Formats: sequence, C-alpha cells, structure tokens
Amino acid sequence: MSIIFVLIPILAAIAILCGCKARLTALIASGLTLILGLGSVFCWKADVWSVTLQVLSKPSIHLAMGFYDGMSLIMVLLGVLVLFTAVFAGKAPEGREKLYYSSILLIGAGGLGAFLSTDLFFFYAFHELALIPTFLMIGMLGTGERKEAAWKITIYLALGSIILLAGLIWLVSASGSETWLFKDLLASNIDPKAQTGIAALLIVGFGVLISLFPFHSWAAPAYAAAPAPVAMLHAGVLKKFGLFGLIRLYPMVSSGMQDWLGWLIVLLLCNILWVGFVTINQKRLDMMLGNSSVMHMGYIFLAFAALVQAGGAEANPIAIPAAVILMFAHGISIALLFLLTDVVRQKTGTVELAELGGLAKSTPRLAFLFGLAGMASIGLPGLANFSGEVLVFLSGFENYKGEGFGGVQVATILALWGVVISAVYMLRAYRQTFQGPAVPVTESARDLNLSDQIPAIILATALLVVGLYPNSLLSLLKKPPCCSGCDQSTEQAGQ
Amino acid sequence: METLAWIILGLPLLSAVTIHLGLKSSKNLSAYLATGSAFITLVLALIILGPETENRAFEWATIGDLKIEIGLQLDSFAKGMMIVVTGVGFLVHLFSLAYMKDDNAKERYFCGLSLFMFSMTGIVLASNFLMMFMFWELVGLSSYLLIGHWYEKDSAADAAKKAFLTNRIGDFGFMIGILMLWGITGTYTFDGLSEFFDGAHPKVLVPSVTILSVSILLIFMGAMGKSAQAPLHVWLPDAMEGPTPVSALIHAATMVAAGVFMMARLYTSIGVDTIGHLWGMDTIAWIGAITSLLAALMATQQDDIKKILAYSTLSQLGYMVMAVGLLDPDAGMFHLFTHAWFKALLFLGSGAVIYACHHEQNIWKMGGLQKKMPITFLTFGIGTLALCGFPFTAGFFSKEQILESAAHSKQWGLFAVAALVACLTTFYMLRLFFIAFLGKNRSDKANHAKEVGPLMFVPLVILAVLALLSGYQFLADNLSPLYNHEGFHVGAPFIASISALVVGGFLSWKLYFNAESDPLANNGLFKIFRNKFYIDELYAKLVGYAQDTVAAIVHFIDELVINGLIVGGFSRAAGGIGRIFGRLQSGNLQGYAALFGLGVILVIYLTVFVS
Amino acid sequence: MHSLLFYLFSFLAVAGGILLVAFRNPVSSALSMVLSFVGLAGLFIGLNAYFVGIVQILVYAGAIMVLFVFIIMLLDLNNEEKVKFRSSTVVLGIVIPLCLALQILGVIQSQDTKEFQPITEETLAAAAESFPEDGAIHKSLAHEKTPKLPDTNLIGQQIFTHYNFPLQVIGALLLVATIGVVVLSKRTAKTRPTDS
Amino acid sequence: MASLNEFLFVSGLLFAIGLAGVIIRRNIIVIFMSLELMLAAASLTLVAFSRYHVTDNGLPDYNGQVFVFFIITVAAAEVAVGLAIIVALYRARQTINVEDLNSMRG
Repeated sequence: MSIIFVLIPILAAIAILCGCKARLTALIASGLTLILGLGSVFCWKADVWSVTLQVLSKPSIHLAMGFYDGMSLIMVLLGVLVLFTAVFAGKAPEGREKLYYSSILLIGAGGLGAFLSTDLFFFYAFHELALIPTFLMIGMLGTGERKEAAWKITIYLALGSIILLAGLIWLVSASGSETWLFKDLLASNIDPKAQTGIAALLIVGFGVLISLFPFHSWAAPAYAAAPAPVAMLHAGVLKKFGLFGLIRLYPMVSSGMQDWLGWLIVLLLCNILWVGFVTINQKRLDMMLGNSSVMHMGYIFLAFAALVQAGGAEANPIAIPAAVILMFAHGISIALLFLLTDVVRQKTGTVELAELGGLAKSTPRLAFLFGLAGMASIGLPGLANFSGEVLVFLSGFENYKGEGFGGVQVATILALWGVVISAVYMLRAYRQTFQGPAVPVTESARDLNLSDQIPAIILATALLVVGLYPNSLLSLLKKPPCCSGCDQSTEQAGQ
Repeated sequence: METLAWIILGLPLLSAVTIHLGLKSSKNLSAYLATGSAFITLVLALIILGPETENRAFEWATIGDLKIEIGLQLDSFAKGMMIVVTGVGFLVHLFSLAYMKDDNAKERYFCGLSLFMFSMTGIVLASNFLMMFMFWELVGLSSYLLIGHWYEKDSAADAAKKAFLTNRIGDFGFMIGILMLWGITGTYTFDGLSEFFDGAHPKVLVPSVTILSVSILLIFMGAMGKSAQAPLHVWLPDAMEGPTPVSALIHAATMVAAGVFMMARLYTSIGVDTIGHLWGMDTIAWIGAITSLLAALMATQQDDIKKILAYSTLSQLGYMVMAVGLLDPDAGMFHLFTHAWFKALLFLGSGAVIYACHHEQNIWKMGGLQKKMPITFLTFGIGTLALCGFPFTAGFFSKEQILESAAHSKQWGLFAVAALVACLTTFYMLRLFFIAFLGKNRSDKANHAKEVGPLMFVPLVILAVLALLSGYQFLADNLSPLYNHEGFHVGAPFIASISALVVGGFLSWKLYFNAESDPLANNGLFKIFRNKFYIDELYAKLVGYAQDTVAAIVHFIDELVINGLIVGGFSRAAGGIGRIFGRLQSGNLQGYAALFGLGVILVIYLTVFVS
Repeated sequence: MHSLLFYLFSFLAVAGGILLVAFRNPVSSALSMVLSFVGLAGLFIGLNAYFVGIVQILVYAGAIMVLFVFIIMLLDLNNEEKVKFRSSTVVLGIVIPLCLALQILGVIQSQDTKEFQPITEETLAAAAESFPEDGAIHKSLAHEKTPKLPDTNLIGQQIFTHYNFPLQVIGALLLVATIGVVVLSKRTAKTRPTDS
Repeated sequence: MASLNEFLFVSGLLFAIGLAGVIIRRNIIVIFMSLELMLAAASLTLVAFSRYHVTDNGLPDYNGQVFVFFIITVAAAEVAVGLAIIVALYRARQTINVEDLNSMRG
C-alpha cells in the first residue's frame, strides 16, 4: 500500500503536534519511509503497491496512489532519501521543535504524495499540501530576509499553481475523460487546438514551480532564507514536481507542446546561460546555490525539449530516462549542497564568500564532502549528475543525422557551454570558501563529527552509486508502467 | 589477460579509496600502498603487452538501443601507452616517497596520485569515446586536486582552478564533437568507428564531409585543452604550482599527452586516409606549430626552473600535435613515448634540485650544482640532450620523424617552424643547464645543496637510461604505442635538426656559459617573451571583462528588469490597487452605512427603473 | 381598518422614528423608539395581526427598550457627547434615505394596490370548513355567537406544522445567544483587571 | 380604508428613517436602535402582505406573520448579544462613539 509513504509522515507530524518527542518521532517516521522506499525499489509490483479509492463522484476523483511507472519510483526514492537526511540534518531552534519537524514531515509527505498519486487531482493537491509548511518555515524560522522571501515564494508559487490548475481542469474537460485518473486521461485524445492552449498553461504553470526563466527570481532568495531542511526538500524534491508533471502529462498534449517548442528552447537556454551568468555574480554561497539550482533545471528542460521535438518517447527513447536521472541526481546533489552550506554557516557564522577562506584546513571532511557535491553538481563523471547530463546531451543529438543543426542541437551545444559556466561559479565558490589562506572565522571552525556526517554520507553514496552505475536507476525505468486496475500493465508484468 | 587489464584499471582506484577511507591517520602506509599499486600495475602492464586481445565490456547505461559501455580496448596501441603511464607513474611514485616525505598531507597526495593513475589508465584503455570522456574529466579532477595540493597558497588554488576551467572549455568542444560524431555514425566506440569508416559505408561520408570535419576539429578542442595547445595553453605553466613529481607525471609525461593520444586513437579508428579527405586538418598542424613556437620563445626568458620545463613541455606537445595534424599520428605517438621518459626525467631532476636547494626554483640562485649533485647533474644532462634532439638520443629519433613527416607532406612552413623550435629548444635548455648546474654557486641555498638519496636518484637513473635508449628499435618496437620504424637516413630533416642543434647550442654557450645575469633581460623583444606575450594578462582582462562584466550586467538586468520592473511592477501594481481599496476601508461605520444605502439605491434603480 | 386610525398610528410610528434619530439624549431616543413601536403595534392590530402586535409591544417596548435604557444607564451616557455632526454625513444621511423613500414611492405608485377587505363573520365561518372539527381553530371560527379570528392558534399551527425545523433552529440560536452573552460579559470581567 | 400601498409606504418611510439614523448618528446604541427600527419596518411589510394576501380559505396568509415572529425572536437575541458586545467594547475602549472605533481601517 503505497499510501503508507504519505500516511507515515502525516501521522508522525500529527503525533509531534500532539506532544510526542519531535526529533525522535520525525527520525523514526522518515527512517521508516526510507526503508520502505528502498524496499520498494527491490520488490515493487503493480497490484500490491497501489490503492484506488473514489472520494468524489462528480467530478470523479479518486484517492489513487501507486507507482505508476519507474519514474514515480525513482522520484519517491529521491523523496525518501532527501526527507530522511533533511530530518536528520535539521537543527530546530530552541522551543520550535514541534513546528520545525512537523513541517519538514508534511513537506516530505506532500512531495511523496504528489509523486505517488495516479490521480491528477491528488497529484496537484499533494504538492499544494507541501507548499504550505514551506511558506511557514521560511517565514517563521528562516534567516536573513525571510519575510520577503517567504512572501515572494508564496505569491509566485500560488500564482503558478493557479495557472497550473486552470490548465489541468482544461485538460480534463477537453479530454472528455470520466475520471481524473492518469490511466483514463492518458487513454484519451485531445483536440489539437485545445492542446496548444493547455500546453501553454502547463508550461507556464509548471514553469513557475520549476523556476523556469523568467519566473525564476523567487528561487534563490527563498532557498537562501529557508532553513536547511526546507531548502533541501524544496530544491531537491518539490521542484522536481513540475518537471515530473510535464513529462507525465506530455503524451496528452504532445502536439500542443510542439507549438511551443521554440519558446521552450529559448526559455531553457535563458535558464542555463542567463541564470548561469547571474550565478557567477553571486557573492553569497547560499544565493549561488539557489541560482545554480535554477540553472540546472534548464538541463532537465533540455531533455524535455528533445522529447517534444522528437514527438514522443518512441522517437527519442533517451529523453525521459535522461530527465529522470538528472532530476534524481540534481535533487540529491543540491540537497547535499544546501545541507553543507548550512554546516558552513553554523561553523563559521557566515556564508559571504568574501568573508570565508581556507576552510579545508580546519574542516577537511566538510571540504571533501562539499567538494564532492560541488563536483557532482558541475557534472563530474562518476557522480550522478554526469550520468544525467550526458544522457541529456545524447538525447539532444538522438535524432541528429549529420546534417545541419536543429533547434534542440543548438540548444544542446549552448547548454554545454553552461557546463563551463557552472564549473566557473562552483570552483570559484569552492576556492573562495575552502582554499587559500585561512581567515579568523574559519581557523577555529570545528570539523564534522560522525553524526553530522551521516546524512551527507547517505546522499554522497547515492550520488556515487548512480554516478558509477546509472543502470541501477535505468533498470527501474524499464519496468512496465503500472497502475491500479490497469489491465494491460498486469499483462505486461506477467510476461 | 582480460582480468589483468581490469586489475590495472581497478587497483589504483582501490588504492585511492582505501587511502581516503581508511588510511588517513597512517600517512606512510598510504604512501607505500599507492606506490605498491603503481608497481603492480606496471608489472601487469608489462605482462599484458602484446597483440590485441578481446575484452568483454559491461553496460554502464542502457536505454533501448543506446548502450553506453565501460570496456577496455586492449590493442597494442593502448598497451604500449600503458607502459608509459605505469612506467613513469611508478617512478614518480617512487620519487615522491622521498620528495614528499615531510609533507603534512602525504596521504592526500598519494590518494590523488592513485586517482590519477586510475583515470589515466581509463583514458588509455577506453573502448569508446564516452568512456574516454569520463576519464578525461577525471584526470582533470586529479590534476585539479594535485595542482591544488598546497591549497593554502592562493597561487596554487588559483592555478588548480584555472587548469580545471581551461580544460572544461576544451571539453565543451570535445563533448560536442563526440555528440556530432555519434549523430553521423551512430556509434561512439572505436571499433564501431573503424567499422563504419572501413569502406563499408563510403557513401555516407559524401554529404557530411563538412560536418565530419567540424566534429573532428571539435574533438580536437578537447585535445587542445588537455594538451594545452594555444590558445588554451595558459593553464600548464601555472600548473607548476603543484608538487614537482606531479608536474613530471601529469603535466609532462602522461596527462598532457592524452590529447595527442586521443587524436591518434581517433585517427586510427577513423583511418588516416579518411581523415586526409577532410578539410581543416591543417588547422591542427598549425595550432601545434604555433603553440610550439610561442612556448619555445617564452621558455627562453623564464627564470623558474619548472616554468622553463613547462614551456618546453608545451613546445614539445605542439610538436606532437603538429605531427597529428600532418596526418602522421605514428610520429606524434613516438615522440610522445620518448618525450614522456626524458621530460619526466627532467622534471624529476628539477625536483631533486629544488628539493636539494630547499625549494628554491630560480635558476639564477642555483649554479655550480655539478659538483654538489653529480648524479642529478649527469641524468639531467642526458635529459637535456635528449630533449634537444642530440643525435642518437631518444629525442633525436622521434623529432626526426616529425620533421620528416613535415617534409614528406611538403608543408615547408611547418617544417621551418619545427626547425626553428628545435633550435630554440637547444638554446633554452642549454641556458637552463649552464646557469643551474655549471658556473659557481649564486646563493646559500645552492651552496648547501647535497646529492639526493637513492629513492630519488634511482628513478632518475632509470629514466636517463630510457631517455637514451627508448628511441631505438628494440625498445620502441616493443613498448611504444605506435611505432612505425623507418630506416634512418640523412636528408633535409637531418640537416635541419643538426644545424638547429649547433646554432642553438652555440648561441646559448655564447650568452650564458658562466653568465652572472641574463644578458637579454633588457632587450625589448625578450621582455615580451618573458611576459609570455602578455597572453595571461590578456586572458585575465578578457575573463575579467567578458565574463565577470557580462555576469554583473546580466545579474543587474535580472535584478532590475525581471525582479524589479516586471515582478516588482506587478507587486507594486497590486500594492497600489490594494492601497486604493484600503483607503475605502476607512473603518468608519457611518461611511459603510452610507455606501450600503447607496448600493441599495443603485440596485433598486438598476433592477426596477432601468429595465 | 379605519383610515383615521391608520393615519394616527402611522404618524406615531414615523414620528417616533424621526425623534429616535433626532434626539441627542439616548434615553429620549430609546423612548421615541418605543413610541414608534407602539405605533407599529397599532398598525399590526389594525391588520388583524393581534398576536404579532402584542408580541411587538411585549418584546420591544417591554424587554428590549428596558435593556437599552438599562445599558445606557449602566454606561452612564445621559447625553451624547458634544460632537458636532459633520455636515457631509448629515447631508448624506438625509439624501440617501430620501432617495430610497422616493424610489419606494415610485415602485409603489407603479403597482396596482390591493384594497382592504375586512374579515366578516361569513368568511370566518366559511374558513372553518378547512380545519378539523375537533380543533380549537375550528371551534373558534365556527363559534355561534362570537366567531373570532384565532390568529394565535393559526400562527401556532403554521409554526408547528410548516416551520418546525426553523423553530428548532431559532431555539438553538437563542440558546447560543444566551451563552454568548454570558461569555462576553464574563470574559470582559476577567480581563478587566489586566487591562487597567 | 388604507390600501396595501399605504402600508408599504409607511414601511419604506420607517426603513429610510432607520437608515438615516444609521448614517447620521454616532452613538452606537442609537445606531442599534435605528437598526431595530429598520427590522420593524420590514416586519410591517410582512404583516401587511400577510393580511392582504387572502388564502383559499379566506383567512390572511399566516406565513408572513410567522416570519415576523421569527424576526422578533432573532432581533431579541441580536439585541442581547449586541448590547453585550457594546458593553464589552465600552469597557475596552471607554467609548461608544463609532468614529473612535475604527481599528478596521485598511
């Protein structure tokens, strides 16, 4: 019963609010989901893991959850990994433990619920559920300009969600489907004219949630202001919801998306190059990471653009796996980076690049882990992001046959320049923070102890496993799509 | 055989991981472990020498028809290159045991070396371009780590960053090239490429000659980054900030030669004949020639012993690239093979000197070392002769082949450049030799220098032997990656190289033998050489202006227009409207009542009287 | 209803209303309100709505007015503070209701009116047919000597047959209001010391 | 005899007077009374309609009067609660002048 993934954190959050020991409960709950998540990787089957419950008859909405296909599974895996590490790494301010840990759990539950839902309504609703505690946490327990950041992210995401909701409702009504279940929706056909409009709404709606250029300016301040676990969960997990949704809903509006391909390419390039340059100019570690996470969304979009250009998963079989691997990799790496940035803040009291330096001397373990995460995020082979990025680039050239370049190929080439840009800012930040002569604030910094290291090591291991052997994730994608009552899928599974 | 090859690849990685995870506290043990693994790989590399063997690859990423594989290409080319890598690698490890004896972070250093051995082995044995690209980046990483070994020094940290970023720019082109090649041929394995171009589909070539040429030039861009060809050469001299054995291994013998190796691999896969039909291949040769000339000129005025060697490396790499561009990868690889030994020798020799002189690197503060350090003096001298191409040393044969191929393809411009560079090489190497080793001591540090211990001079001696002999057929045939023995004959190349040697030697002797200071230091032209043609300054400005300014402008626009005007405009508009309506919200009950009354009147008016 | 009485009671109601608004002293206002409600009650009775009229007097003039006066006394607000009315509010306060009244007049003028039809003994007797014979309504309607309009019974019948549920709701509302008043008074009593 | 329209007119007049009271007066108790007046005006309308709408059996339509009954009940509850609020308000603010009670200002 995949609904357990959602129930455990929610029940734990309630238990915390009722007075259970906050950190312990949260750790147990998130640990349970982690074990379940890892377990489901090894033994998932369509009928065992799904549940469908009609909650409303008109419009016909089901509380339907389950691993729709390998993509859901991978995203859930990402979610449980980041949730557990976020809880583990979280350090609640004195007296606010209840709010802190229950919010983290609720964000996690929302994210997991969205990835597990096989019904469009709950897919949307769970994401919204996760946003509320995000706003609260940033506004109440954040640092720096938290109020402003919280308002910004609230308004942006609310606006994006509304646009998205309009798109989803249009989608459902245009499809003529009786229910909101994915399997029914995906089986329907939508009039091409309506598709254009729906696709535009979906791109803008999801785009705001993913911080697609020019809707990106909420991300960096929000992540900089947010408490570390929230930044980890939002940048690592929740942000992937938009891309996940685009890929999931793509087959229904494939021709509509085609109409916007040019725009999509321009915007994703702006994400990579424009935001890349913005990132270079950042003076604070957390702002830099926030912007870098915006920038890397462009690569996932690139895979999506390749998919759109090819016209379907059959014509470009690499695009979806590439996007999924990169989503996973980016989620893990950015979560690790935010985690470690928070450690830097705790140890030195500042994240201004100009005030840091030589931290590697006093904190070699931190420097190693940060270096690993940083290298992962700039796509070093052997770490997960490279697997994703190289597949994305391959997907960009999948249908290239040695003639002139198409839009996607040009985009791929320019995106490759983004890899250089990301190396520039990441190495610059690493150089500024960890290398060079030590300064007073870093001289006395204490290195990570064992318990501090555990979450970082979990994430780093995930990066390494996927980086060294991406087939570990890719093999999950190969399993046939499954959903409750989906006859065809059970047949395939039986074969 | 196959298992042995996998062990060669895996052992250094195992060593690196073990050192990092388990041996942080026992520094010496980690040093021995790394050296031991290097030794074993050398032995194994010698064992597997021989004809091509089949090997099973394992799938790294599989999506439908796309299979990215990690496999080993165990042909004689790769196996020969492995000798260079593991041979120099082992000797450098050995040398490092002594050189890095007192370093605080010895384990980190040896961990980095092991990681490098792993990645370099990966490049050499890679069976396809994507795998090569992965290890390509990984050598970049290990180079980054080792250059930045003394990261507390700003200069080292900056040099490491510069090296990595410059390589990234090269890799940018490399990746595009791979992608395009994959688009054209549908394969990226070397076997697949040779199959494709093996006359099986000759027609396919016709429409995509341009594209194919572009893709090969782009792949060459990767080689430009890694092999430090102009204009991406700036990182290599700076990379001398790393420990000297690292410079010997990575930045002289192996990694920087990977670009040449990769191009040779590409040429042999596609077929030199096919390449010959493409346009733009002269560009490669000319880039090599220009790099070689510029670097040689710059080397004439450097005072830092390592910098001189670094520029000479650049110059020699230019030679190799020129050979590649001249469609003679055999000559390039042969030069790579001989160069690896004598340049490693020179670097380790300089390391010994630096070690003996308590980390003094300025040659003008040395002098008279021939008495203090006779073994170092002798081996360094052999290395210098080999580099100058003194007849019947290893360098002579390989350089000869490159000149020959230039003459053969009637590229007289290139030939002239090559000959000039040969002359300059002799000039600056003898300058170095005269100033550093002969004459009298010019500083206390040089005065107190002692001969280094056996752990250091044994590698020097071995390398000196190889520097003398590796050009001869009996060794080259067996060990050199690509060796195409042509009988030695006296011709234009021979005359050119001998006269270059004589002219360079004479000038150097005239100017620098027993000199106290550089007689050319105040010459305007040589000042330009000393300042590396101001290329570094230019780049610093360019990067400063182009990148940072663009970044600042973009960020400014981002903040002003997107965040300020568009988003801020919306937010201000919403706020303004809110304020207007807020004013209506006076909190005055009577006002509300009046408005309510007005509303009622309006409703009645509209419903009753209007219609 | 006799026109004279109608005009008398109407005048009472309207005059009371005007005085309610015009008096500065809230106690006077409260008394004028009662005057107005007495006039209204008269109008109700004139419309044969005896029960409603009586209740109007009982509840408003009896209970509510007392409550008002009580509160006024409690708060010691004999005179409205000497604040000058703002002329703008006064103008608005006259113009808007005037417009409203004119509109109502306009609406009424445009509609056909209904003339008053007195309830005779015959109609009562005839109406008795529609009620069960053993009921009080029937008895009262069909009384041989003095047939009366049993409006209390009729209202009761209406309430308990057709409006049973609203009645319960109203009951609950009253209960809630009672509790609410208690809570409101209590809480203020509690917080008072901390306030001062 | 008075016709229906006359009653309605009186009712409208009372309603208008109540509204005028609400707009003009500042004493919240008087405003409250004016509100009661408006409610009563509505009651008058209902009773008038009740009387003039003769049902099948020749009797007035008692639905209207039931409404008036309800209105009176609700008004009583409203007055009780409202006055309690006023007392509470007065205790908190020492005023019942609506112009001083403008903390809802936007």
